[in-house]
Amino acid sequence: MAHSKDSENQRPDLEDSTNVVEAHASLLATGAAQSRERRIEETGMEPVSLWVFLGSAIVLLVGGAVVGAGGKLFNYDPHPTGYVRPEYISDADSGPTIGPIMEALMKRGKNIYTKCSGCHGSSGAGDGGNRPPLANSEWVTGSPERLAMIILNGVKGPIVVDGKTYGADVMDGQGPLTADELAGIMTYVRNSFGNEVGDVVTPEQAAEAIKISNVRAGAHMSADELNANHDKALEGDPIDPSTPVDFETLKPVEASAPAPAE
Amino acid sequence: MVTDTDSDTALQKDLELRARIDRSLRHPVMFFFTSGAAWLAVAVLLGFISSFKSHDSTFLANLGFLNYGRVYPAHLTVLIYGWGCQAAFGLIIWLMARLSRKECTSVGVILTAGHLWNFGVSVGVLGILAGYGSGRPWMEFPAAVWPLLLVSYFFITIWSFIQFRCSEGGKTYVAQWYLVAALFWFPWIYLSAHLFVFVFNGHPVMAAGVNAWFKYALIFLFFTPVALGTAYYLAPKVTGRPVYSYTLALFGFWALAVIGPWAGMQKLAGGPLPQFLPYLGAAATVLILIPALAVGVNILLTLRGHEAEVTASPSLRFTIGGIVSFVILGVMGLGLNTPASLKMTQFSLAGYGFEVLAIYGFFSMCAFGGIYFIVPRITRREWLSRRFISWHFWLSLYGIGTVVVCSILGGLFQGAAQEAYNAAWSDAATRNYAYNVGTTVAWGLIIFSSLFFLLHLLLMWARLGRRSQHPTLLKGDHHEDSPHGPDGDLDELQTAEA
Amino acid sequence: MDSANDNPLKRFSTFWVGLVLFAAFGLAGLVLGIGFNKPVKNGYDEVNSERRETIREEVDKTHAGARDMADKSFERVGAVYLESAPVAVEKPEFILPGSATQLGKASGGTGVKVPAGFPEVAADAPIDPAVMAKGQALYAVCSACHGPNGEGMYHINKTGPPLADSEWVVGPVANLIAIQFRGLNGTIEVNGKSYTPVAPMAPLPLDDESVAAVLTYIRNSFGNKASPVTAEQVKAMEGEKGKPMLSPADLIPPK
Amino acid sequence: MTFKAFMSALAVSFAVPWFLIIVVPYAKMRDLEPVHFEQDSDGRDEVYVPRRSGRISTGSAVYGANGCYVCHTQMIRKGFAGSELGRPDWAGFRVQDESGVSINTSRETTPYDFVGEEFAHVGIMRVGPDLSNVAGRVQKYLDHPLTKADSPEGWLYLHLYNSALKTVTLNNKFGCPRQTHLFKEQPRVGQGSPNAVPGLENDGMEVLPTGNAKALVSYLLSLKKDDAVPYSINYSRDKKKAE
Repeated sequence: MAHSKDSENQRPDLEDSTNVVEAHASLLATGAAQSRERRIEETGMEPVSLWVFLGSAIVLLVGGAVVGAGGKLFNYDPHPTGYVRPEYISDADSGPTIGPIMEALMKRGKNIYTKCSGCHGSSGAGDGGNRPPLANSEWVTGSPERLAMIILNGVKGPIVVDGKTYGADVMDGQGPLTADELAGIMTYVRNSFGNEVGDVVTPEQAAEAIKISNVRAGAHMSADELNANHDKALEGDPIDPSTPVDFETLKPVEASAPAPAE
Repeated sequence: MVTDTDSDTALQKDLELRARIDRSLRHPVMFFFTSGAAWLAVAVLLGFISSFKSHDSTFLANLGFLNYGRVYPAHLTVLIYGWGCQAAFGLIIWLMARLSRKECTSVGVILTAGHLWNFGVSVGVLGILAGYGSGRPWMEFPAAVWPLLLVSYFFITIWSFIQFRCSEGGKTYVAQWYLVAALFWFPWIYLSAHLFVFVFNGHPVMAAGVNAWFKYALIFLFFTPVALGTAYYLAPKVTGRPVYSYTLALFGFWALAVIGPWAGMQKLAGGPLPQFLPYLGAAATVLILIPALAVGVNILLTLRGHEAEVTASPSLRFTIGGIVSFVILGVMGLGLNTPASLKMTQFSLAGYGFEVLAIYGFFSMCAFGGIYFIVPRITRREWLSRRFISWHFWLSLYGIGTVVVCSILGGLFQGAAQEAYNAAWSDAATRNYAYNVGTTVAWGLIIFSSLFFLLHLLLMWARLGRRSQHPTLLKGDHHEDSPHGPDGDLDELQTAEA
Repeated sequence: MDSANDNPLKRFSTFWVGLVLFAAFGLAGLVLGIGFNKPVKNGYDEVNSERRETIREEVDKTHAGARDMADKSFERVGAVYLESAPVAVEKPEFILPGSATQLGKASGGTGVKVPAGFPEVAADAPIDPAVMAKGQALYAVCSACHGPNGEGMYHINKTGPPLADSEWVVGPVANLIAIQFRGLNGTIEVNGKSYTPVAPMAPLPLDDESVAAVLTYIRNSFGNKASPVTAEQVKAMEGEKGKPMLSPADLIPPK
Repeated sequence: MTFKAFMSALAVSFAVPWFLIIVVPYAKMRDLEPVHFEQDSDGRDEVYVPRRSGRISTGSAVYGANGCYVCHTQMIRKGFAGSELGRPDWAGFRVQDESGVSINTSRETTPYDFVGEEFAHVGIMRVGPDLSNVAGRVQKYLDHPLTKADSPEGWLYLHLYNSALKTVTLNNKFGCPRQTHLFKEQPRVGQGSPNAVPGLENDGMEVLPTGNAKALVSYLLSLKKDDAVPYSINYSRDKKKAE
């Protein structure tokens, strides 16, 4: 026979003896795992339950529908025929281009607020933990300069909002912001989530606030510092929220201009 | 009529043949399992780092080579080529030798080829981390590595094909169909995909299409058949009952063979290539549920009535985990690949969840089942500690369950947020923060499970397992007074065997 | 082991069957791939090459004019000079008294005449190196047509004949001074070869010392050895100024 | 089932899909017919040659080697398969065409958009924005009054070096991981080297982009895929409505 009974040409195992007979005996003795093994019988011929074929049929249907979505099968032309680009109504260019300044700033603020919704919640209710709500918070509806300082430089240390003290978490400054962006976000938070201040922070006032913040050029604010030197209105003449402005440039447009047909 | 003595001598000859086969196989198979387990630990660690970085970009930020863009590809390639392929080689070699009742005569060649494979994988992974990755998903090894892997694959597995061809007794088992199919599908997929993506200069989008096809072909046409082959071997072997239904097995096998090669190109749906290709791929991935149902029913019905044994035997417990994952994979395939859901999950976390469910949830669990059955036979030692096995099982199950649930749910929500084109993009980007954190925690669990597994395997490799006649069985949780008595050496055993 | 189904021959054949089967689709891909790797049929390179040709033709067309203009530039310069010969003065009263034209008219055109009292200079008179240096500097202008080493540019673009060992240069000084004042045009025989420059030599408006210096320089370099030319000699010949351009026949034949 | 029958059935069940969805489309897409602008529908009669400038092949290799494709995609899907077309500044921009009318140049990715690259980095997960038209977006970020960068390259170097810097997009902490390995820091001598990245000087150190960074930025600035395409592959609604 070509192959010897006991394949000693294999590398010897740790405790292998070179004596053939003994190796043979030990092979049998220690083959416990092998000895308790069972032989595999013939594969059974049980009838296949109907459910398997039913399930497969349903899956086949779904598969067919999916293939259907692929247009003509085996049509190797990469340019699809009969496809027309659907209509996309995007907020950016829908909506009026001239309207009250309140609407213009609210629209800008809404876009920017997506960056604040991570902590203050999409409905301005805070995150229930150590991030304060904006809804009826006196810091938001109170003096605009204080709110501007909070947004531009952030807050550190304990701060009482709507009766509860928050301070475990530090709010980073969200600057730098352009005057339009700051005006937008301040107007938005002061007139949403139930806050009804009703006035508008103009880009000029926002620019003033940015100047004050740059002059201070410090890191996070503290509640007392806010109340001590920033609890006042911003310079710059307030504007009637319903003066029509061009949405793009936020510049007032003389009222007589007929509203462009939408 | 076979007299008593004849059946005794036949049993004796059979036992002797098994022992000889296992002796001849102990070095290559143990090599593949241990080096695979080591690569698995590395892959899971890289997975943990990449997942941690996905939600906190300051974690290990200053290490250039651990940049997220390199850790994620390294994690996946090590999981597939380091662990997946080597575990599959060990299983193929041992199962084919046992099923064709042939000793392995070319251990030396297999070992050298195995070392070459490991060398190729390590050069590849270091290449990726050093920034020489090729930039093709799942083919990120630097371009010179793939021929080396292919050649070493050939010299590892050709001997199993020879054993299959030269086996006597003309009876081929269901497991053998799957193993031979896997043997041939891998080079067909690997060689033709790498030729079309690396060697030929064709259209860049079509190269991306072939790459997407390669990912799903590797899952459905190499890892799936090897895992199903193991399951079809273990279920009848451990319970001593025949496979439930031959026709169902035949139907399941040929369903996989016919449906599998079509799947994959749905990654490019809506893209600039022939429009039918992606939706054909999506349909094929949906139809994978058919072989999944067939196999699931077949295996589970084979084990019906042996619940005590299933919970007690570690290999069966893992195999069942794997088969159930395969059915879940089929259902996920259906769920994620309908045109409506494809719109959301195409470029989202869900794809990663599907792949991890396929590679770890399904293939690896079946591979662990096979390993827990094979290693005591080739090292002639029983597993040292039952707790290691149960820790490994439960941590893997919960870990992978969490990774898959987080990834697929996170992917769906992320996709939905992406489709809302009017909302700000940062809203969609931050949507899956919580799911990333969940995935990180899950990979943390799996790190421990793979460490337990690796440590246990190394002990067995060093021949420090229990020397006893009786298998290490997992204590059945629901009945304390199981016949095996307390932990450790067991007295005479009548019924359950592993 | 050596039963019907498992013998070394079968194992050997299975090995190779396995190899072929393993590489089946790879080889098929390779065979097809060779078909793929031929250059793309009518992709962009063809379109681009057509575009390149059209652009090349346009470029050639626009630049065609410029190119041949460059070749015939000297003929054109010559033609310009010929046309721009001084216009004959219709009415005698236009001539300024004492001007070169009036003098020239008075002394009649054509031939070079050595005026009375033309100062002679000895052949071996000492040459002042400062004059030679000045002459060399001035020669730079002349080198454009007579070549930097006096070898002439005739063989390149049919302009100036050579000055090196030219009998005219070492010949009578009056010729050279007259040429400087009146220019020279037509076929001239130098050292046995005849030259018909495409452009006539233009009269150069230099002062007397400069003309003397440059003539001294050319008479004592490029291998020539002759008497220097003095400013007085040049001054004596100022009658030649304003006369119409000389032709070689008008020159005093050298001995 | 004999061995030969089993193997041939296996081979056939693999060969058919392999041929139909890999070989044939590969061959067909390789010899793609260039499309032509027609005189009647596009107003000019020439071939549509996609033009991309910049270090595309090296940049694409660096893009792949650093795994940018893991979080970024480069595909604007067709309407029925995804809605990137609706997202502002992703598929194209709102520009004033020559007659002063503001048009939207968004369009789907065509097979001609990946010219010059060997492998289209379509991308795996879309954690970051799609990069098909990133060059145009960078130009818009530069117009923002607060950005520190002065050139598109400068903005991209700033973003790659530390996307947490408040260049213009308000940052969140899962931004693009820092690609510091693409830059080298060196002490600032005198008034610093000319190609240091503006806006990154601090306490005597300056940051210079390496060769890979330059190739990558040049590749990213070549990503602008909203040029007008011929009528035959232009799927825009108003064009089709015109008929």
